[in-house]
Amino acid sequence: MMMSILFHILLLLLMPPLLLGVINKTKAAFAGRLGAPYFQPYYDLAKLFRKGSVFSSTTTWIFRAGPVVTLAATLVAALLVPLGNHPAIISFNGDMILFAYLFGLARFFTTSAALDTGSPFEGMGAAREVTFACLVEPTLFFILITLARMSKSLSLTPMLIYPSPAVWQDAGAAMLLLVGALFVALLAENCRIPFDDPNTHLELTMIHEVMVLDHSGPAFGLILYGAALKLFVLGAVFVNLALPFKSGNLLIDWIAFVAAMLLLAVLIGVVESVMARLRLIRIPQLLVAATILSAFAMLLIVR
Amino acid sequence: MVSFADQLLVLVMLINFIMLGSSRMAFVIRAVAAQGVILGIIPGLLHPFSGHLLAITASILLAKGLVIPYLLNDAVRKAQIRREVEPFIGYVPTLLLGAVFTALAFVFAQRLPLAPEHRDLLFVPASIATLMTGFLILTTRKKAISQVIGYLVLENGIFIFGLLLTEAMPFMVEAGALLDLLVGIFVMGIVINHINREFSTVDTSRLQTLREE
Amino acid sequence: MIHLLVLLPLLGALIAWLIPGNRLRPLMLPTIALPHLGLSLYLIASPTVPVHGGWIWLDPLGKITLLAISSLFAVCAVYAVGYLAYRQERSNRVLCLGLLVCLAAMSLVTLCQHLGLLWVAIETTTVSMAPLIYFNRNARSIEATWKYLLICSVGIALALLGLLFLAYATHVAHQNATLLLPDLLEDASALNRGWLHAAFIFLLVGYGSKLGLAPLHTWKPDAYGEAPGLVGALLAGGLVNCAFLAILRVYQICLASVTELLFFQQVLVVLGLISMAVAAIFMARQHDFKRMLAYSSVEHVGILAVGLGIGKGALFGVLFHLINNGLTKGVLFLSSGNIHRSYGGKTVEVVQGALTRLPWSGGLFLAGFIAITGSPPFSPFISEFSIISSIFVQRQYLVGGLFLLFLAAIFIGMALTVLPMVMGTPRTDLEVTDYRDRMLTVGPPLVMLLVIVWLGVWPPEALLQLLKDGAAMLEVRS
Amino acid sequence: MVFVWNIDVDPVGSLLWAITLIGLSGLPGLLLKRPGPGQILSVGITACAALWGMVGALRILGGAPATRYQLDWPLPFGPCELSVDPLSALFLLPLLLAALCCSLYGLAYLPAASQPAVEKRVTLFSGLLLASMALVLVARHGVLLLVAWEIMALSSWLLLMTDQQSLQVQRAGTVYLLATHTGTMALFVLFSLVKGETGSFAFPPAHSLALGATVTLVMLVAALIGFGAKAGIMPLHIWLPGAHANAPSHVSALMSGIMLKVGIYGIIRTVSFFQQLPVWFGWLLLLLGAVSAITGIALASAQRDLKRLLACSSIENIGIICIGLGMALVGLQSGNRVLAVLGLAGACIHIINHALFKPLLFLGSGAIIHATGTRQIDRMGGLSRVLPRTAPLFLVGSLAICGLPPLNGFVGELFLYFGAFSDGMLAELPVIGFVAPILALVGGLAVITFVKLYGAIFLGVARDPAIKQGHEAPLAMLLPMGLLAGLCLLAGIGAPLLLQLVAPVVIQYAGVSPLLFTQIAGAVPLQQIALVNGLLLAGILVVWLIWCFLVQRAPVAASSTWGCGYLAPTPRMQYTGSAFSELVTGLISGLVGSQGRVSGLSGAFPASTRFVTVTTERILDQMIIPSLRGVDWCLAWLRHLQHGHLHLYILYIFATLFVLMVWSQP
Repeated sequence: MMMSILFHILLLLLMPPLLLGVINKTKAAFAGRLGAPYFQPYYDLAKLFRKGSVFSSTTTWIFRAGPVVTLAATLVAALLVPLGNHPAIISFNGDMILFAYLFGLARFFTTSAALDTGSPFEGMGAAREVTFACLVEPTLFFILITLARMSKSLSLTPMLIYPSPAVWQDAGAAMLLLVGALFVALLAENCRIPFDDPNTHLELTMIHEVMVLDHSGPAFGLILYGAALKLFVLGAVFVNLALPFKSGNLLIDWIAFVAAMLLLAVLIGVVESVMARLRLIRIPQLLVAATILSAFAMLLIVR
Repeated sequence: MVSFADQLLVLVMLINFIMLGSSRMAFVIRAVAAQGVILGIIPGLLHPFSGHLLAITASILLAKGLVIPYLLNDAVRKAQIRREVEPFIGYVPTLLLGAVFTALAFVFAQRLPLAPEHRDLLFVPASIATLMTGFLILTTRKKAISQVIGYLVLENGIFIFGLLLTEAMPFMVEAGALLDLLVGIFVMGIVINHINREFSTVDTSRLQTLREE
Repeated sequence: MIHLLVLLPLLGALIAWLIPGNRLRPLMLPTIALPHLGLSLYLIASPTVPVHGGWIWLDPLGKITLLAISSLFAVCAVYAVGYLAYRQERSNRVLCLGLLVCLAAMSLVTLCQHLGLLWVAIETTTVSMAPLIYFNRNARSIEATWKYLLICSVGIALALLGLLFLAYATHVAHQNATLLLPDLLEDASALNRGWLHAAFIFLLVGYGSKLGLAPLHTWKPDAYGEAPGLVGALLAGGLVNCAFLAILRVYQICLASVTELLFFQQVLVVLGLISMAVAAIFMARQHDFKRMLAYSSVEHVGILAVGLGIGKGALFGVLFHLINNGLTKGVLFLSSGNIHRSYGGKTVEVVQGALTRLPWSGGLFLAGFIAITGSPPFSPFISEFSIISSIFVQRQYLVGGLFLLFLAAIFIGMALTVLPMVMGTPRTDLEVTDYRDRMLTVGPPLVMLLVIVWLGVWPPEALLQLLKDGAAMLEVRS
Repeated sequence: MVFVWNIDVDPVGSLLWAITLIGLSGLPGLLLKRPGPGQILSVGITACAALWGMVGALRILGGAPATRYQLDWPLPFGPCELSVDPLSALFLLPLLLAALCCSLYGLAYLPAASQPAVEKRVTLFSGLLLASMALVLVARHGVLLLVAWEIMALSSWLLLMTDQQSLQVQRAGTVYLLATHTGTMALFVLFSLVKGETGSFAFPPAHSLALGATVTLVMLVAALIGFGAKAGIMPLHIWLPGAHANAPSHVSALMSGIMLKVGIYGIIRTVSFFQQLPVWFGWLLLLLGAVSAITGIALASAQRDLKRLLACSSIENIGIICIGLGMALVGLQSGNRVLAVLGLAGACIHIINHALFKPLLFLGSGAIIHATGTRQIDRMGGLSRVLPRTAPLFLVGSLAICGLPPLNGFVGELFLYFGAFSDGMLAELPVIGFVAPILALVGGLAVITFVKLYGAIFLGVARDPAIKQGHEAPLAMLLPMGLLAGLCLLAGIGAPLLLQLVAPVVIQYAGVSPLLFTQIAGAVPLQQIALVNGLLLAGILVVWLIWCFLVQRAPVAASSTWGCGYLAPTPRMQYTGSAFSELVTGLISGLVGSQGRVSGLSGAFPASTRFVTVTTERILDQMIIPSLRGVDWCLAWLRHLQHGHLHLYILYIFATLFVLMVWSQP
């Protein structure tokens, strides 16, 4: 048991950058390139953490606090999520509300830090970030309340462990809607294509990346790591929902979870490869559509 | 005696028509004075002689026969107005209206729950007809003096009704009423003078600066 | 003692007429008005008995009206000294005379128990007020005077006919015509219904045109607009109360007759509501603040009529409102007079930023506006709320709804006139007069405002008792 | 006035004394010729009275008996009772706190020395406003409540008109006066009907009225209009943004933090009269709450005026409170105790919370206005250097109002989420579940709004060099803000304390036993949340330490902001507040009428031009005012009746006579 928790924490802390590596590798494969190694994100982080920092003279402590608070909030949120069949480190009734709000706190500080630089581009990115996140929130809560209703529980762990092949059989349509909506939310929250292109080279079209233009060195490392962690956490939620595989065996479950996460990364990579980034004005439409999907799922369940 | 009073009331009603139909101001003033005099005589015909009656008759004759016509004539003279009455609605239509009102007055009076002794008398219809005549003059004539005359005729109509119950109104009240009437007309006369001074006309259709936009 | 109420002002009028000096003469007004107020208070506080064969008696209704009139007049008299000192260019002989005669007539109105005498007194107030409206002696004021005089005279004449109808009703009933109130009340039940209705209608229309019930109110905006503020206050707080008392007297008889009260009540309520509606219509976009006050007077007459028609709990409110409306209108008219003098105009285009230019008068005007629209802690709130609550307690939802709707519309209309007047900064491009707030022109309305607050927060028991006694006289007897 | 005082023991008595003292606190200043001592005296009195009263309120909430005092009012409305029950105390507590903070703040914000005339007025009417609000809360009699209510409205109006020479203030003041006065008329109806049904204006005992459907409907609607207009529930909020924006900041704090709640108090109090409420009322309140919350925050996000933004966010918070109340009522009606307790507790907690962070923000805005002399967000920037102490306090308020952990705003919303979730789970009223996404959306919009607010004001550099860069607020202004911010933190971390404060009210009005309450409310994981909050703070500390370690290892350089290659960036190129919210404003343009006005470019060498966006109020500017114009047009036609023709006037008289004669015929 103790081992399991330790593994849980280690996985949480260490695996996120790998997902980025897998995504990039997939994309490279689609582009017919060899691509960077799977562990390239780890090298990047290590390099960044060693680097010196440059701070804009217009910034205040908010700028420095941004990455720190964001990472801390994401970390705490990560503790609330079960990984596969393994319960979360911390679990109590109502933890899903805190889970959502911790991301809110993180967002507050990320965007404030962006505004602190006084750069027009970073302000622009911050505005997009908060606006799209705001549209994702209802989707997330529709999903959560539907799950709460299905699993008759108020905590993320039972909620997310609840989906089983039987559930998929009983309420397949609703589950499909939920998964679809959640996938959209996942992509949007993590600023992936079609919402945002992390690798674009034009600041005007970016969302997340443009917000962090001025961060450098360790701070930027924290941000990159935080973003990966966020992808990991939301990915874990998605995987729990989408792959209701449960063996009961500790080891098999862990392997299944890790495999599923990697699969998810590949899936994201595929999506990023086959889709173009949406025009900015189309993004809200897609997000609202996701909200409607999730609301519809809720209606299917509560009816 | 009551029947004679009745005949006089016919005369009063005829004077109503004269006033409605006449175009000359001086004539109308004379007519209203005549009406006043007739009305002044009637109480004497209805009631046994008394000091009270004498005083009333005398004061009515004095006020309606002399003082008020004098005041009005004076106003006409001072105002140097054209002698016409200047109606908003023509003479013939007002005459016709007067006739209709008089007829209606008779119909209406038939339906009133009068005391038995008043049933067959002309007092009530004459009163209503005179009242309506006063109202017609008030609403259809342009000159301020015409309106005073209309008011006088209105008062006359009321007076005729009052003749039915002289007992109810003690002397003091009657005298007070008369005095008030007189003062009222007097003040009106003064006002007409001022209107004239201010506007060089007593045409009340000029008096409409005070209104809502 | 009771005769002094009438004789004292008459004596004062005579003296005022004889005093040659334009400066000295106005002093006669407070010299008479303050003892008159004292005398009134004494008489109101002491029990009174009918005299002169029952013709003269200060009953509770009369006491309430007398209180309202006398106190308002006293304040206006003090104000007049300050006001007339500023207007030395014009002889105030007629003004002083007219005011005092009017006070005498108004006092007489409150004393009369004989309806004929009451009529005479009211007609006297009408006539004596006419020259006062003409104080400014210009084309507009003569027009206003003429309209006032003619409409009120026609109205009063119709009231006389109504009286005759009433007398005739008694004649038909028992061959013994009378207009003495106690007698009428005693055998009102025997009165012929048709004649009674006719009498009520004629008296209501007659006195109503004096009172300013719509659509008989047409003279009001003109007269109130053109008369000096002081006279406006007396028109709105004095003559209105007199005319309303006359209607109360008639209504007393209607109540005593007990035949189909519904008609009388409905007529009052309908006319009252029409008055409020008319006030609401004409107060919207009213540029002339004195005319606005006139429509406000129409509104409050309407409120009184509705309250009277509703009866029961509203009666207390009606009688209280009689006093409150008079005093509040006093505040408004006197302060508006000051503003008018200072700006030399009475339209909202000219008058802006009164609070800056005339802090006291502007403030008083604002306070008066808030008071008259029925906000606590001013006493009109108490009376208006009594009426409103009584309407709803009696489940007259339609009446109550309309009442509140009109009140709201009037408030909006009035606020949109008053607020731009008092707020902001005065226009600099207009000619300014040297008129500023002075002790004698600000003190009197201020005192009145304080009285209104006093009455609205903690009114004296004696007054409330008086109002309750008065309301008891208007209860339906069954 | 017959009071029997037991000053030393009775908490109600001490509260009444405190109210009286606060109400009169402005009087000495009026009598003193010299400006200054009066204000200091008033602040002293208010502060002492507020502290004393707070002790009383806390004791009432702690279970002290609610003594009743009788006021022998001579007016024929019956004797008036005054009392303080837990519900009143719950509202009195923040009121007194605000009294303390705002009066102290006023000492520096409107110093008597520089503005002697204005200060006297503001001090007097602030005292009156506070006292009348408190009187509304303690009155147990319809007419007394109405009197206090109107004095409250008038004194707040007069306070709002402090700067009456400004056109904007005039407009706001006029709208406010009209709205509040017409709203009060609905209360006339309400209390008249109470009198009609019970025979007295005194408040009926809780849950005692069982009336017919129509009367209940009229009463509830009247209460909703009358009290709701004051609370600023959509669509009765029209007066609110203007009024709160244009009052002096500490008055805005009072109006927004406390006065709106007095409206909420009225609704709760009225509802408590009824034995059985119609089910639709709870749903209606829920719906109105949801609409207010979403549109309120949507409006706020589009604002460019600092205080208007805060004012609009008040509408949102009132909406959240109404959602809680609506939930509670629906729960009560359907016998769902859990929902009732959670909804009511959420509403009550949010009432207290909002009364902490909204005054904090308004006081902060006062400091900003003091320093810059403007309310335009888009012209500010970089103020955290000018106001190094105000900035973090304002940040605390902003985080709290977004409902972010670990601050207090989260606690109230947590209860509402819990209500929504548990109900969604228990399946009786699944529709309640929709509350959760709505709250989430509102929360998201709130983050946009307050990031914009905080970012545009305090972060970056000043956008408009023309506005003055003033100095940090004096201690008398910082102290109240610090106190409020501290309480926000305390209430966020010590959430169980907050629950204890509202417990008596919830127990009484949700109709549950204390045991059941503990059971239901205990399910809300306040301890666990506190634990996670601690973990969060620890996490921040750890990451911070790691970061510091990493940063210190390598060289640190200072440079200008990276301009993406652009060589001559100016402060004016920064993203403004309006730009920040432009994206979301575009999305919600159905709710917020935001019009851009650009004067066109023409010719080969166009002259310099301006682009102006104006945020209009849908309801006031696009519905009410045009419809009033229509009414006005009709009235203008009717006004021709007063045409000046005397002879027709006389015709009116005869026509009236004629109509009445015809009518009298049976």
